[in-house]
Amino acid sequence: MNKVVNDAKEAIRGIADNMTLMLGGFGLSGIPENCIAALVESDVKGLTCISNNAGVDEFGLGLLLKKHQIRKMISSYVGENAEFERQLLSGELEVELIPQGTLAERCRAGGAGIPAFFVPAGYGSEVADGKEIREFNGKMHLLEHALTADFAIVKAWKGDTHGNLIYRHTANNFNQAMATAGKITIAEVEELVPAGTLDPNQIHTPGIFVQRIFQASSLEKRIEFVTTRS
Amino acid sequence: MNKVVNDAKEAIRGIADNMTLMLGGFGLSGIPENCIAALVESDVKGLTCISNNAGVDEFGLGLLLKKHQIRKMISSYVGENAEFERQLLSGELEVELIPQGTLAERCRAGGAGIPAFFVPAGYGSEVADGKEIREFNGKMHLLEHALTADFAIVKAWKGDTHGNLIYRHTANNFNQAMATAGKITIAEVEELVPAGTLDPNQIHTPGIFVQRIFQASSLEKRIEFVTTRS
Amino acid sequence: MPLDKNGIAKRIAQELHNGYYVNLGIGIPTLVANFIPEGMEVILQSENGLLGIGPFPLKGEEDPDLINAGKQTITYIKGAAFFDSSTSFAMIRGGHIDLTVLGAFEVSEQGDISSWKIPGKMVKGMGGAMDLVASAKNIIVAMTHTDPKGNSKLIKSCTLPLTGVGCVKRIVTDLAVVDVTNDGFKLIERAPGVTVEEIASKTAGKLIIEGEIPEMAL
Amino acid sequence: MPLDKNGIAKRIAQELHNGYYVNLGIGIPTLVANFIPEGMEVILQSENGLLGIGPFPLKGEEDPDLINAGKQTITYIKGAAFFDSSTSFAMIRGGHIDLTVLGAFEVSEQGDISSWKIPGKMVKGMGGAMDLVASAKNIIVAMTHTDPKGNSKLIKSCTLPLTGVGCVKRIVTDLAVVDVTNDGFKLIERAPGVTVEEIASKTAGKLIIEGEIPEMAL
Repeated sequence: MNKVVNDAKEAIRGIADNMTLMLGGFGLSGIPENCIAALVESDVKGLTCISNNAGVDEFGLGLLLKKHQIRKMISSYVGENAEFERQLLSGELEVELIPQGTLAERCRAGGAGIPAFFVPAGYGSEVADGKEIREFNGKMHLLEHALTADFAIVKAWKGDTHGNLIYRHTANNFNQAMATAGKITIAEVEELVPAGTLDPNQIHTPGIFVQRIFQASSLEKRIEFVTTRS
Repeated sequence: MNKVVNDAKEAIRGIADNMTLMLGGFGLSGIPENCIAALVESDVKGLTCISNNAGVDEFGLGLLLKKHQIRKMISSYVGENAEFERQLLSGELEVELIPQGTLAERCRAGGAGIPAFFVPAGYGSEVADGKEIREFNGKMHLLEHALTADFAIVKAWKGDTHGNLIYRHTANNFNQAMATAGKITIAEVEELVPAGTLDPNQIHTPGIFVQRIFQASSLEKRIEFVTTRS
Repeated sequence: MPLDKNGIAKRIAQELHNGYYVNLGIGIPTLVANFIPEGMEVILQSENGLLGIGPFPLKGEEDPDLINAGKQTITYIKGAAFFDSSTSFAMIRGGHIDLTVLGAFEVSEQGDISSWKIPGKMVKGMGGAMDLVASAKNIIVAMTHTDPKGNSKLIKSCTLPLTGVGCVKRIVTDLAVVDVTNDGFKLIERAPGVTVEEIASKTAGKLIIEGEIPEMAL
Repeated sequence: MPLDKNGIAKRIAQELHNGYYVNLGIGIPTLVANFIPEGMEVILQSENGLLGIGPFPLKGEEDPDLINAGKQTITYIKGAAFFDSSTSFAMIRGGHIDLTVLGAFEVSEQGDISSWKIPGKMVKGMGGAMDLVASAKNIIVAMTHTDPKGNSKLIKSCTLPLTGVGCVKRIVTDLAVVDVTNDGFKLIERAPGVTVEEIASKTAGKLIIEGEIPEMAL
């Protein structure tokens, strides 16, 4: 098991122009900050990014958008990003919007060898356009297809040298499903420990799904909307 | 949240003749012993039991078989049970055999509101008889349908009063998927603790899936094949 | 007098029952959490992966790993559970959520809902709304009865792109509680001081008014 | 001389590579674990929910919560992970397992495999075999070259109910290593002291023999 790489730069080796990436995170929570920074530095372009959101102007995927490295976003919600809006309206950027639960399940299906499955979400809406529709138990469903990616890039709390991952709180979100669906999956972790350190009953992502792992060098972990009670 | 019941007898209330049950466990590991004992005592009959295996002659589902309470087994492997074989050959018992991974996924799908999905397992075999076949990515797949049950009965290691469950080692097996797919899900746990005791990051089955929970009064936890090294 | 946001949220809170698992959408629905009756245990789901949302954190205790579906910092209650997005929507799609409350641009007589897209405006996406409306057992819409121009939002057929069809069971607005029935909208309650005539005049879809319509008890 | 069970397992162990994730079926395949070369790291999957099977436990250390797919007591290694059955088969179905080794009654020239059902005999079930053969990237069958009556188990077309079609890549028997190619079986190696003629006579399907066939290096 030689899954440990030194840093984000080494981790993203092989990511080339026009590839499809999955990136974990919900809003700015649980996003692979180090890998995104390395991608910005790499100048790779024409990327299709599968990510629930598209970051904000100066953080997360917004940094890749700003440098025009993304050709297409596949997301469920892309607000909170003025540059995104500008590129979309000018036609520089393509966007495919997918209901959030369908997006999560399509990633899981991609990792689980399930090429297609039926869900009710989107029936009667434009999401159903062109899709096979079938009734089950008196309810209409759409046939949805699995998603996979050349690289899946996830962020975990703890990870071990075998690639086993544990997420923290709501920073898990899309990371767990996406980790299964990359031809190569890169995990950026807050704390990298030797195999045998983590409780084997408490692994969220078993190491078989992870090909490269490294300890993040610094994480800003920016909060999008700080909300407090008095 | 009033999910705690006193014992297995109270937990199985409402299980009636000819109902469909899901029962967790693999072999004799992780089976809901207390609930099985209560079912034996209840004399409920005509049951359809969805369980990966069928127990052994004197333990697990074998106890229900012995009393002719099971009409049909839906399983992936039913060896290690002479009475089972006798009932099957005599036509007293019906058996539907399903590839193990398809069985697990059909339970998960039942809980996840996915009525049907495609898998490659069984293509070209008699498992494919009568099923819709479709090619994806150059490979043939079968359309498989979700399974649900009137009651799902699972066994966990630790559980809290909200119904959150943690399994131990390979005693998880089918319990986690089945826990999601019962109209009513009963959890039998080795240790029942107050809500707030378990680490919320380490819950295998979130409490929303569990309607009744109780601490098992005594567990034999029989081993089917003791195998040791010297 | 029409209700304000908090009034709408307060009325919706009356729909809660002990032991309910509830998903509250962004905006007015989020406010419902503030009106859960004392002593009632309701578990709030956040579709980004939490059962058991707690109050907003105290200043200085915000955690970037702990946000709600609106990306606001939150806390969690005792007995909470975290999980990934596919498990979260397994709960939603599988019908395990007892009640979903969300906002809308329009609701039709048939219970269709438009809530995510206005042609000509920047489309941000549907998030989890389509999954929620397609699968929840009980869906309540929280919205104003009319748009800022005074146009009714309870209409015969939705004019905006749909989020889901035939799914809304009840609508709580600043003016009224209205149910979606097989025969059209049915007026259930009126906001304190609001007349049946005003509600009827601001409801574009067919509105069934039977007998005395009580005022909301807030 | 034909190999015994351990000989077959030892030969199959030569197919392992460092870092492989491997699923070993019940019977001869399980023995492969005993011959993993020193210093090579191979992670064994148990489809009932474990990555990282360790050796059998010492007497007195058996744990009823810790068994393999054959329901035998086991242990786990450092870096192991436990998970539920649906996740386990997500790994298998998703093609994440590098190598699957399983037994068979028959293998056809096309790589079809029969391994689970003999008409007229009690049918115990396919367990996880159909999932494994339908999805593994690399499938090796471990079996005797002939059945107890001397009938070849490497045949033109399977006569018994199928487990999977066109999936077996390599067969390791007591007599030989045989690959499944587009043109039929291809003899790769012979067991020490076993002649090509004996292998050919005991192979009912088309057997390609090209050049000198080396003995297995065990």
